[in-house]
Amino acid sequence: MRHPALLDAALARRLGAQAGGHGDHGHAHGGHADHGHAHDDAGHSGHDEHAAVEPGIGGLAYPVAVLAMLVSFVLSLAAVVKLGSLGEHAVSFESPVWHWIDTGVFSIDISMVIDRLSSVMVLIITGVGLLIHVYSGGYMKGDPGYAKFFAYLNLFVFAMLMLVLSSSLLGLFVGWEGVGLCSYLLIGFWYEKGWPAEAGQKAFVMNRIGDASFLIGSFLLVHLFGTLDLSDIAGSLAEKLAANPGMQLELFFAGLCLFGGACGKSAQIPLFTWLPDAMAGPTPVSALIHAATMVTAGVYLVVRLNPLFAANPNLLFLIGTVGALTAFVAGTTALVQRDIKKVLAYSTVSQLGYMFLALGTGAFSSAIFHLATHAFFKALLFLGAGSVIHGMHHEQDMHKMGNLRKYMPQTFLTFLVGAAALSGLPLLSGFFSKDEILGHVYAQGGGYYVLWGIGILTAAMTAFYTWRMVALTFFGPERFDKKHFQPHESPLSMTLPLLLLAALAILGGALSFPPVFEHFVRVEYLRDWLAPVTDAGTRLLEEHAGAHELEHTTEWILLGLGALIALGFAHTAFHRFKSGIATDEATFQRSPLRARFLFEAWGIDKAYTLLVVQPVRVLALMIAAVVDGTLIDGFVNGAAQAALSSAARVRTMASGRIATYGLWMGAVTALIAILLVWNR
Amino acid sequence: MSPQLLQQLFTADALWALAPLIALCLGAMLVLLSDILPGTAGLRRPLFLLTIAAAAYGAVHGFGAPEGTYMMGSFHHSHALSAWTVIFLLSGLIAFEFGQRYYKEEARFLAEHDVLMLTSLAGMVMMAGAADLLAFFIGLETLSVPLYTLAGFRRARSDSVEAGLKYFMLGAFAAAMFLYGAALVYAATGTISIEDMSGMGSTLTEPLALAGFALIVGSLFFKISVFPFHLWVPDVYQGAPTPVTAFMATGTKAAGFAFLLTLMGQNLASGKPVLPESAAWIVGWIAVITMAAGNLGALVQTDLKRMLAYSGVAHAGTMLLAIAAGWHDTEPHGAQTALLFYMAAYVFTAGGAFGLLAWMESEGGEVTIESLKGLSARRPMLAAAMAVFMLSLGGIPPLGGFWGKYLVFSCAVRADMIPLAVIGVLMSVIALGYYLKVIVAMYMQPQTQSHSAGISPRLAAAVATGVCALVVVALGMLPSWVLERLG
Amino acid sequence: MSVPPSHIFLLAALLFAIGAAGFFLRRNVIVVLMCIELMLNAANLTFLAASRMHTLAHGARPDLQGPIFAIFVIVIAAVEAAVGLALVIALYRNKQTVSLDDVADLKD
Amino acid sequence: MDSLTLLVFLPLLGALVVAFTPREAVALQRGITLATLLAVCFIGLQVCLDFDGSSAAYQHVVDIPWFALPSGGGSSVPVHFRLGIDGLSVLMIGLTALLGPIVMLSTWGHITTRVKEFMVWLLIMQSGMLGVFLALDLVLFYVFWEITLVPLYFMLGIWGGERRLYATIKFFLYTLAGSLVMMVGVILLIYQLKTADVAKLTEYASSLDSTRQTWIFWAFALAFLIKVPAMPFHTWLPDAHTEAPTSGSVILAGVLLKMGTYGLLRFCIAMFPAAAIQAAPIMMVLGAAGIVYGAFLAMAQFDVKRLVACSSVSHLGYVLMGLFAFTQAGLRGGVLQMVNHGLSTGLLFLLIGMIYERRHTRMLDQYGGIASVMPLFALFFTLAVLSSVGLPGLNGFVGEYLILLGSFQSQPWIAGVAVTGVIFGAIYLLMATRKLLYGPLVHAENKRLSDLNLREVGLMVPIVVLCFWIGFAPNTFLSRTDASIDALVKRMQETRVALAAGAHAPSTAALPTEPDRR
Amino acid sequence: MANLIFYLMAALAVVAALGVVAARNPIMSILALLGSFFALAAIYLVSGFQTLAALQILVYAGAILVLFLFVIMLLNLANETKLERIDLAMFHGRKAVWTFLIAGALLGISAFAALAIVPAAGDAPALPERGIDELQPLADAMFSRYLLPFELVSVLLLATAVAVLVLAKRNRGPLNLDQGGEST
Repeated sequence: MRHPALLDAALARRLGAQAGGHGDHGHAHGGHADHGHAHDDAGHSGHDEHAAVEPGIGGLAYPVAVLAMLVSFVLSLAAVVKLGSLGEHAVSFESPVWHWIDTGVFSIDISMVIDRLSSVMVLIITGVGLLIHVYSGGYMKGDPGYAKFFAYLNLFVFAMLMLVLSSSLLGLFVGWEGVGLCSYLLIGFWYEKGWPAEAGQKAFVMNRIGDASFLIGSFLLVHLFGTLDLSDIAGSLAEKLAANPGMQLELFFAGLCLFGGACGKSAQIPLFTWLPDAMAGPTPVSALIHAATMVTAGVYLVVRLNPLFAANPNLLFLIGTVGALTAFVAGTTALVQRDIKKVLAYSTVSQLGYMFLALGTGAFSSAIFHLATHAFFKALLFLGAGSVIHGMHHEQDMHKMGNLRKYMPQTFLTFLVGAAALSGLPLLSGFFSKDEILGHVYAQGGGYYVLWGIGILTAAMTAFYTWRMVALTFFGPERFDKKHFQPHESPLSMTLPLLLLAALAILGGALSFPPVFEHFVRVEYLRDWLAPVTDAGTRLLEEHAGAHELEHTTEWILLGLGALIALGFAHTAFHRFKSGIATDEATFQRSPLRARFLFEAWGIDKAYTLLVVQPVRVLALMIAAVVDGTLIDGFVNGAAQAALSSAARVRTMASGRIATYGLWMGAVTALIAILLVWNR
Repeated sequence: MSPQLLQQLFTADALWALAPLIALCLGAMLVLLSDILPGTAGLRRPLFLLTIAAAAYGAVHGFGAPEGTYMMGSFHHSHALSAWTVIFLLSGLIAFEFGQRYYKEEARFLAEHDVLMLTSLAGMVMMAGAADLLAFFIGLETLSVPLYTLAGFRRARSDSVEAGLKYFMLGAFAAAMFLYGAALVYAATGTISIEDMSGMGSTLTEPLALAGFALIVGSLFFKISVFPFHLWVPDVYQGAPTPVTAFMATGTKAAGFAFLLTLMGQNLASGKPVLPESAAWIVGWIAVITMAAGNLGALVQTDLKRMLAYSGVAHAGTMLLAIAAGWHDTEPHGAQTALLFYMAAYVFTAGGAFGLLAWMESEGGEVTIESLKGLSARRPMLAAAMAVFMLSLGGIPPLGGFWGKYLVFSCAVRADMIPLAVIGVLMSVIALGYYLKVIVAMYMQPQTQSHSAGISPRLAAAVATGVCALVVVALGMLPSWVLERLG
Repeated sequence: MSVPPSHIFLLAALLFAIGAAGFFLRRNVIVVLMCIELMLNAANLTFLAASRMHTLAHGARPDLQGPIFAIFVIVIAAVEAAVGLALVIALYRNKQTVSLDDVADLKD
Repeated sequence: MDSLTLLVFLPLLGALVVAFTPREAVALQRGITLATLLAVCFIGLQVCLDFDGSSAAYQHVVDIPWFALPSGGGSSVPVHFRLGIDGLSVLMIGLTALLGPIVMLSTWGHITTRVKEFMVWLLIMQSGMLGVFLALDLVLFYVFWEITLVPLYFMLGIWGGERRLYATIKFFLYTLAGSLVMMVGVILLIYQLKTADVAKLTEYASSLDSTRQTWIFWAFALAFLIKVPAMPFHTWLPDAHTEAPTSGSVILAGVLLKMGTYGLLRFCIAMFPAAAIQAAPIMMVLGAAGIVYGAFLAMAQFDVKRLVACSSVSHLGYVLMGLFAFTQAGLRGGVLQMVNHGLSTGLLFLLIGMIYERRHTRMLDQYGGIASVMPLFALFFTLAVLSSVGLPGLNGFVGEYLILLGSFQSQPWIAGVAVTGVIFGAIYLLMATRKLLYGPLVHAENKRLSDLNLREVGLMVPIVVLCFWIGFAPNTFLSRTDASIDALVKRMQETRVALAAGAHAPSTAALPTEPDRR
Repeated sequence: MANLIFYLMAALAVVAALGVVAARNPIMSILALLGSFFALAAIYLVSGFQTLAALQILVYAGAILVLFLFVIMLLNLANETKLERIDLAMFHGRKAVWTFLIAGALLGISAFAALAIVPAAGDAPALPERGIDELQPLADAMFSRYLLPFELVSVLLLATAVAVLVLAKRNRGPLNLDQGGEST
């Protein structure tokens, strides 16, 4: 692999295999079987065996699921309205309590609590969820697992709601694992192809690593607080800490362990590698689970237990660092992806990194703000990408697209909105949420300046890869094979959600404008709304480090810088790529190693395979063969062998000769006599 | 002999105490007469059974008779003796029943066979009841001489004769050892009465006495076949006619143990062991080594009879552990109770197993593991009985053998010989290794040989098998049957 | 006779050991039987020596246990000889030999 | 006749009846067996429902004198036929009774030869297992304990796979070796305390001197550890499972292994608290090691049945660890996890049996994509796997969580290692699921597989229901163990205090004292 | 004088016993055994056991040894020297070493025990004048204290007769071998 051209050829083959093999094959099982094979070079042909099934009773799945979501959304709205009407002092209300597990010392009770934080989450989950349900009806039409899909999807929403509504950390964990399960099932939804099942397994196991850490965290909390009730923990933490400063260290570990769990679920370094693979699932799943909701559960957890994290500035800095690094690594990776969903996936990881960066500064409400806006525009982008894939007959490689704006205008326009929001073009939702975060980071000073620098760099890259994607997909020459098919616009059931989400992506910034906008209009709905939840943490933080407020001039400068960078890099990218894929090819030609390094997300996944997965596999085989088979079982069988071989030796005594037998008798008799006399 | 002397010797109690012995001796003569007198040959079997029944009646009656020494110190009657006698009689009965229709060319000597068996039984009773060394020695010879002959009973077969000769040569050697030992003990103590010896204290630990006891114990070890006095066992068991083997494996062993218990003071008024205390660990280790040797020996056998012979050695080792514990057992009659139960179960188990072998042999020659394959399909009841015997021999509850094992190891534990007990129980694992081999062959492997000989219906053997199996199960479920009579 | 008892015992022990050695060494069944007789005689000698010793210790009151035992031993010796020789005859009939080397077919 | 005696003897009676049916009357034999087991199941569940969890006393006690054992100094120890239930055994009774008919129903598919014999052994097995859990007399317990060896021996040996003879003898001898050492312990204990009554023994055992306690503790523990099987003594299990017929595997995994953990709880811990406290770190390390080691073993398997067998080693490591944490949570989790393992692993073995009956191979590489042709099978298999990996909402999670929580309270570092089992468990079970159910249908034979039939679904339904029930409302089950476990924990704490007050401090000073907040 | 006889006879008995073991010809063994028995009888006599001495000669020499001789003659073994080819060779080899070790150990322990006897204090009193085993007391004891063994021995003798009959009877026609067994 010395020769650059050779390397490139190999790489291209690989990319092709990946793009094709990992193609999201959408609904077109029977009708486009020939084309499916064209990209299905891994030899998976199983899925073609099934003709599209008759809708039958399965056809009911869609209306039922959507109706359920609709009811759920309406109820959520009602709950939020009720919550809002309760006033400043009653910040939550609760369902009846279910005594789940009696541990003998304390009882783990579960109830559904809605407070200001969960109300935001609930709205996002049911709202975005509803739209995605509607969208899926069109996207999944004709799939043999149609009904199963909606069952899983509804189950997911149930688990996600359980996660955000549960009053107890363990109840939260039920949802936490529940969404993991649904994620596993949905990633592997097209299991006949093989690798989606593998991707699902990878996601589950990676999540489990985080969950193990989560469990330890929960044990520590039980040890410290004697309960798993979230509001009890959050409420009593400050008091307890004041009474017993020595628990700081234990709190640190508890927080660290829970953060470990969050890393798994929210795809942070070092556990982020499952999320790009999770794109094996149907695209609506990617939108709902792997962009808008589930992956933000980690953010939710940290905000939910914000005093625990706020109690320790070092922990916060650690979280911020992890977030920033994740944002940066994933951002660089997204720069060179060819698979449209992969770009979005790495972008999601990167944006999640932003959220953790926000958490790291103690800006809990900013994290939730970005969570919300990200849910809108990333869902929009994924659904848009889904629409593209759908229209392109499950082609995901952007190098084989181009000029699609001509064929799918609605998709194009909404996608454009999403891209603008993601890249932080001024006055769109992403602009506000991202700059709020960067502003907070800058305000912390000290080591945070470094993180801020990384954040700015990432913002630049975000703008770059977003517009590269737009340009490659919707502009430039048509690189697909027009003889075989004609890209087409998606049905209304798919475009309608796109439009609604586009609206949200544009307007989402209104949830919370930067403080400097006070001169014009004071809109800090979200921050105020969340204040009862985040106050405890903020107060703790201020005790340690004092408040950090930015001067207005600085803030203006930062805002301007953000806008400038976004616009600048968006422009550059768009111009470089609107004419075709030459720039990409140049990149890969110029320094294939670096390109490949970026393409493979800094080789982290490979490193895991090499350093963890393979050794574990080898170790398991070694244990089974050497330790178990040879040593332990060898001991057991050896005992049997020893018995047999000593039996063979004993056998020689029985020579059949009377004299020998007599000799033995005489000998032992004499021995007994001697011993008796000796021991007299 | 004056009438006074006769009256003094033969009191009613003494007569009851000696009743089994007398019955057996008389029975032996009557059977012999039936052979000689013309037209009475058909009486042989009823006479034998009657004799056993009469002796058994005497023994059972003996449970109520007062314990004590009779015949001026030759014979000691105890309830344990009655129990031992019952065991001997059962052993003889089982061997006799399985011996029906076993012999072919030797059939004309069947009356002699029965006479020898009854005489041998008389010898056993004498051994168990012996109160002095002389009475024991005579009992021993009365037991042995007929058995030598019975072992060589199929005199046209060289292996039978070899078995008889081997048994005889080594038996005579052991008898010589016993005699020399008895002489040394007598020299040291001035008495041949065991009762008298038991109170002698330090005299019993003089070198002369110790050497004597070593020789006596050596000869007893030969009879009960413990390591390394067991080497004859597989050879002789293999060569001897199988019903005789059953008899040897159960009865002879029981008699040897009965006398060992006497030497351990269990049947003496003083209750004190005659054998020196320092022998405890020696005997204990011999017991454990015996278990090992027996079980290991059995492990590699393919001939079932030889395997059972070695297994018998291992069982002797187990039983010897109770003897070894006798010095320090806090339960005065612990060893006696344990061994009686053990033997009671063993008589039916080993008797039944050997008996089944005899039955199968008469159908198709030698019984090997190979020939057992698929037995459960051919002869389900027979296989089931054999499985019961094997599991009981292995000491699996709820079968009789388990409680025997439990009681014996209880003795060892009470005597604080826990290491020996642990090693001992672990030897059972090896034992199960080969008992299971039999079950595996019968139940889990397909038939590999042709069995053309067909089934020989033998009512006596079938009944005996059934009864043995049932008793083995019953002893396991309701050990109180026996235990309460011993307690 | 004023030989100390221990000397008589010693003699008996010697005879017993020689008999035992013969039992181990010889291969002719009949000779081996004779060796057993030798051992029995050693036992008898011991019985009588012990009897004599105890008689002396009891102040010349005869201790009859020894002689009685000895008589029984002689009877038993005869019995064993008879049975043993009968077995030898049976063996000879089967194998035309009286060598113990040929009596080792039954073995492991 | 009272219900507990009936529980023990009804199956035996059934066995006797079956034994006297003609050999060819297979339907009759199956019918009688099923009826008997259903009756036992009904009685057993009734007994569990009647059980009062707020009392630590033995309930439904049956006490019939049996015989007396000589016990030194001319005294004798009466041995009784004494049965009873308390919080430690109630769940096991329920589980055993429940699994009976299920196992019976599963035999339709794979026991086609020598049906009569199998039914007899199955019934005897049921008797023996119920006896083990019910016996309140040490001797009686031991008798039942060993009896259970025999039926399984035959079930493995006659109806097992190719290497069944090796496996069956290994199983028998290995576990027997442990039992026999325990026998010496039983004898010694009874001799020392002059009683065989478990209640009295539990009361008096602490009066023994500590060396003796320790020895007897280990004599018992060895037998139980082998049966469990704990880590270095486990090698018989994969072999036995692999070769056993489905029903044998289900019994083995479902109930038989629990006899070991139950024994540890009832005898080792409850009788010898001081020795148990000293042994606790070793036991917990064994447990944690078992969790990880079993998982690694499972990862390396190609035979799905063997994989599940190895997973048993891992799962029972949890139980071992939980029991020896001596915390409320740990003990509860341990007791509950015994049931959980019985259900989920039982379910897995049933499923593997069903697919084996169709395809006659258990090699993972012979499958793939089964989910497409056997969706019901896939559903149940996934459920079983999820229950086994401890997904919240299913039974496995509650047990595992309580165990890990309890262990963490007592030995944080050991528990920390054990938590990794959560990861490894997911790895090997999901791997098996993927290789079995997912991917393309590459083997032509698999395309014609028929999905589960009504019988097969029906026999699994009760288990699945219980999985969810325990997952969502474990208190139904935990509450029955309350009083007994409270009493036990109290006893352990008192013992710990006494040990700490003694001359030498126990090595387990790290054990925390739980605040009693109830 | 009596002492001298004892030691002489003791030496004779030992030498004769060695002869039994070492003789090549079984006939020689019998003769050596006879010598040994006579020597022992003499020792019995000087030790005060005249009855036993007489029995020794009568039964042993008169009956048992004759029986041996009879069998040797019957089976025509006297010439079959090949049965034990080299008598001296049997004193070599492993088996011989073990033999000497074990027989030596038996001898050693017995000798040690015998020598450990503490002689009765003072001068030995004289033996009873009419010997220790006077016939009348012997008979009295035999028929009272030892009646049971005595009776049982009779049963044993009967059994022996039967045994010899079973073992030695020729398949066709009676073989008059069996009376030898009962000739006590």
